[in-house]
Amino acid sequence: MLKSIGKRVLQTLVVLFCVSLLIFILLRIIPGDAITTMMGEHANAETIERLTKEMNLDKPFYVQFASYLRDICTGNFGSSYTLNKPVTELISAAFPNTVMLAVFAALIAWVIGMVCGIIAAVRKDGILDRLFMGFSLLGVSIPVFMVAMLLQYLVGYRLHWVDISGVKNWTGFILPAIALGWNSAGSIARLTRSTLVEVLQEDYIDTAKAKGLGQGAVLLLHALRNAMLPVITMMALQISSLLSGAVITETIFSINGVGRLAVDAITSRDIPLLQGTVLFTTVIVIVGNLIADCLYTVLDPRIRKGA
Amino acid sequence: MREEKKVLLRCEHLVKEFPVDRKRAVHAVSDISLEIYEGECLALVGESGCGKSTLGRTLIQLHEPTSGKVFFRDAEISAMKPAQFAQYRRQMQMIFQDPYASLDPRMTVRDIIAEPLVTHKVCESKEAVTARVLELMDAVGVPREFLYRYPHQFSGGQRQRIGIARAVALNPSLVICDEPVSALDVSVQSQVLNLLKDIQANYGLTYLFISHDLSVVRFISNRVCVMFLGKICEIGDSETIYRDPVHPYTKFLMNAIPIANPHLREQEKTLLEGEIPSPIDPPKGCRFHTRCPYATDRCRAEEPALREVKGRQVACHLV
Amino acid sequence: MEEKLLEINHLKSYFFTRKGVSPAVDDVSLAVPKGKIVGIVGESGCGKSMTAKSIMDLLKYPGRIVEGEILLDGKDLTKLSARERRRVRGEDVSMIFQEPMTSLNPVVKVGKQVREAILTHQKVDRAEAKRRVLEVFRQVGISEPEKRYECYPHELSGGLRQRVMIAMAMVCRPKLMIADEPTTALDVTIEAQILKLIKTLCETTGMSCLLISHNLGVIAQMCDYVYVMYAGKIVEQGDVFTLFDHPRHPYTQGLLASIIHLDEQRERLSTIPGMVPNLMHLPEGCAFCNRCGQAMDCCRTKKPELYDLGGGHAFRCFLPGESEASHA
Amino acid sequence: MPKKSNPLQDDFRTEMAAEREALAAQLGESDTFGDKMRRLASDNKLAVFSGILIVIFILMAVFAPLLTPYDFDEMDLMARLAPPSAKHLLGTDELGRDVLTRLLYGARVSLAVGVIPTVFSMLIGVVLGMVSGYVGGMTDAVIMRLADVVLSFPSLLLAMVIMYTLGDGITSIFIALAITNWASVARVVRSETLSLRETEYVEAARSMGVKDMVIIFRHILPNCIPSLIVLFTLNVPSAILSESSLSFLGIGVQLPKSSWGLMVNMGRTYLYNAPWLSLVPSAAIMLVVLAFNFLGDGLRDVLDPHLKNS
Repeated sequence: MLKSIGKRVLQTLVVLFCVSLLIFILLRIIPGDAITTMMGEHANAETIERLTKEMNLDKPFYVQFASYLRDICTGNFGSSYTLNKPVTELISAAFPNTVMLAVFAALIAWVIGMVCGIIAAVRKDGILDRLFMGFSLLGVSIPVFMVAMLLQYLVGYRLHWVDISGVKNWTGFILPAIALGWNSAGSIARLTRSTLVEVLQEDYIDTAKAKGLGQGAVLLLHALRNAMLPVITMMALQISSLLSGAVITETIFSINGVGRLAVDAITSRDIPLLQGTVLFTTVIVIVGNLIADCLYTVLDPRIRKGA
Repeated sequence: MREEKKVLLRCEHLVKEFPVDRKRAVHAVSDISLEIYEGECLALVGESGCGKSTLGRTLIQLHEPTSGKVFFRDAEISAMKPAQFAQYRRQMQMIFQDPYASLDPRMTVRDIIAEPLVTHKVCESKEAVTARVLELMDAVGVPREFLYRYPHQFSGGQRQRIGIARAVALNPSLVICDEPVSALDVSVQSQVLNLLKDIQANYGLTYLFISHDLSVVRFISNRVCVMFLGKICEIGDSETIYRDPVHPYTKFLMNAIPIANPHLREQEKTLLEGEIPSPIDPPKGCRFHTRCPYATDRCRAEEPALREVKGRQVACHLV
Repeated sequence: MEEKLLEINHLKSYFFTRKGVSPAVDDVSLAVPKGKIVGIVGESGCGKSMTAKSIMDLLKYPGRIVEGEILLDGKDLTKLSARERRRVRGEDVSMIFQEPMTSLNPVVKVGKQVREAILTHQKVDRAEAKRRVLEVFRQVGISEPEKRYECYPHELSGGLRQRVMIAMAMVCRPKLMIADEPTTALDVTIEAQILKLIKTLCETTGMSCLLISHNLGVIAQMCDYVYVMYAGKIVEQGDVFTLFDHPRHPYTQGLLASIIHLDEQRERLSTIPGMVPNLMHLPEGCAFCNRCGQAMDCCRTKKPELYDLGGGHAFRCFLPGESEASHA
Repeated sequence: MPKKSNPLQDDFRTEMAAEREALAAQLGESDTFGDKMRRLASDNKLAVFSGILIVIFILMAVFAPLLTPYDFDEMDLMARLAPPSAKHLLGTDELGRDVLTRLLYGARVSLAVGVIPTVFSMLIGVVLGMVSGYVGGMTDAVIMRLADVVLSFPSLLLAMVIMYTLGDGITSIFIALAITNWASVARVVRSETLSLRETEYVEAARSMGVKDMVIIFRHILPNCIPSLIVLFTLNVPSAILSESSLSFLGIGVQLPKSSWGLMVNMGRTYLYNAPWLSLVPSAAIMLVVLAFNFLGDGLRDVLDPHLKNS
């Protein structure tokens, strides 16, 4: 088991390296003169010179990349030139909000999604199945911003149930979390249903029934344990889509999170900030996937013993 | 007849291993030498994991041998480059086990049977190909009107006939039959076996017939080669081996077959104990010693070589 | 006549598919006496597995029992509530399946899977249950039972898995064990071991067994009484000696004739022409008429009834009636 | 050609007669692509309806100028933020432009963005996935790590960065979406290829001496097609969603061009006094995406029941 996990960690490191290389290329090399792009045409000579030095733009490519790698390894993402603060500081201020939002959304989505998926699978072709699956397809199809704005308009503006002027305490996260989790709930419900339906056809389910186990026991002890495996993979993949969605949700609900920092960085052409936020979120996704892989290895004995 | 036997395919010290990881490998075929004579049907018999399928595939170069040589007539095909081997490829064709998986579901019967003809460019025109395909369909008993049907529309037995037509399309010398009837129902099985025998006679084929079923082998083959864990236990004429098996494993194998005669069931059978060892870590000495009730210290230490006993070759210290 | 443990009367289990109704089990009546091994033999799709699944109430949608009764010790299983039926499963009747590879849950230790059967039906604590599991493991010939208890299915060979399945079926001491092609997926030397085990278990515990197989050899070696099924119907039944010595139905005769005997070299095998018919497109008369060498006009238009030859031997054919008519 | 008459063949003929009869009965129920489509049409009305809806959307986008009396940037400053009425069926925006007109023209961009990058990402994905699966070894490892890298990014962020690099504009969107979406296609195609490569009919082809390239095009690619059709129908809506998200954030399509996402973005300022401005284009996006998803689902059920979570 340790061996396969070790191999996976090694692969992850390679991916991490490639990711940082890709970001580096996209943000520093291709745009041509990064400084002018960043500052627009109004930059004065002095600033340009200072920034050129700071970002090693006068050195050859590999030196630039080496110092960039060294910087990100030591957690130094440079400082945002529009906000005049170290990028690390900005991200660590924004990160808790994003985490709060994403965790809330994930909890709502995964619990609702799995429950609906299980009910739909057990009552396959019944009314509840059709209802839930219709809803989940709607969930997958509605753009995040539409849910967000509908909620904002109906619940916030029309009904005044929650305060929408900004996020002051945890209740402020409820609407954004629902908006963000909506999509994920749909896909989790669909996947849970389809894997469970498939697992329920397996021979070992017959064996369990032949033993005299009740429907609940068959479901809990035998079907779900097997059906959960692909769902866990899906959940890991959703860390990435939740962070994508967070960009939009944070913008609409004016939450000071990492996603919004990234949008701000793009609109203000703030390279260090953009690079920092993108790298940071990507690392989170990669680490999340790694954890899910390890979890999978623990849950599936066939992989565990390296058969 | 015995005197004029000509060797069609011959292998020397053939070894095929599939690496599992850096240290271990599946020893599928371990140091096997055998000859296949022209016009005969040699059967490879053994239980799952004994390497019979791998041996068949390695002989016709579908797997690259780990070491050892394979000769077709007198040409060493194991040392050939792909381009050079191409002309020998058409001499060796194969019939597969699963009639549901061995035909491409998106091709019509015509295209399936025509594939070898097209690949080796034997016919000048499309019409010639179709004519030849129809001829082959007649030979295997697939009605002509089903030329443009898809495989999923046929039953297992019919599909296997299509597979047979494809295998003989190029007039090969050697056909490897890999468990061709084991996926079929009893009543269909005998139809296909009869067909295989007819086809062999009509086309003058040599068969290498791979099977786990000793009864099927009894019907179709002239010579039998019993394998256990990548090694030959016993090889010789069917008649000789079936009448009087010598190797303990062959005896147990024949004894284990459930006979369709209820009057014989009260006879106490001696059965083999235990499971088949893993081909990843085969036992030292004679590979059968862990299951063999007669095993001695010599069996555990020294690997027996094939030698002539009672008109057949046997690898056992005890006979 | 011996006391009947299981009696099935006029069972019909149909599949209701989009293309039409498929009569997988069509008016099947059979009986399993106490302590005997009864075999059902037939080719794929003849309804033998469906009969077994009907007894266990394991038919999957769109299949269901249409009519008929399944009496176990005189109690009709089809009339029981789901709860009562569940109690019968595993406790009174248990089942082992064809594919030992897929019949065990891959993510649960085999010991736990067997233990579960005890815990479901009997009020015992886990330690006692485990002790019983180990005892059954020993009984079915699993070496090193403590070690195997902690194994996952993929760590065991096919033969061992089938032993675990048998252990699971045996652990509650059922009155009847249904074995659906228990050795089809196994190698011949392992098959012999498993068959011997089943036979020994039946003899020592007095359990009855319904053995389903396509292999006439297995049937001949194991069973006391045999039913031959073809296209959802029983075409011949009788005790094993009568059936193998004097088969009457052309299908049974054909099957027996196509067997290859190891002690003789044959030039050619006798065959049954054609192929197993599709259940949704059965001929109007006898389902076998298209493949039967002795088919008469009436075979194509009327469905034959079982013709009782006495002594438990019966077959579904017009031939005897016809021959009597011609003699008269 | 050895073909002597064989008495054994005769009893074979009689066998055949019975078999032919049975076969004819069996052949009634074939299951070709056409049959599957017919089954889809008869069983899944929702999928058929979705297909029709998609065609209607496409027609509306193509014939936009014929369907509306207004020009797409024609301003009516007297009727700014007018609610839906007979004159402006879906109201007007902050500059008095007809929302319905802009919706029809925006459909052109949104549908193009749905289809074009998906075609490219599928092409890249199919080629790389197939090579990866068939060749294996180092090539496979490199391609799959590359896919891992792309899939590690939250897709919206990667698209944003690429948009930043390439600059705004519709071509950039095409490129950005093609780059972010190929990896998942490649993974599906690779696993499909891997399993197809192990089938007996591919082995049969190899045993006949068919060349690798021919095997890929004759046996592997055609058998991937059902999955590819499904994958395509499911990837189009996700591309539409991505574009609308980008445009919504203001980094996609730029004024004076219009797409549905951009319309939502522009209308957001007036969410409380003119909600139709952003909700109407949102609903349009939802409808199209939903239609594609229903169709894709229906296709998957009949063509490829084993393809999941793509």
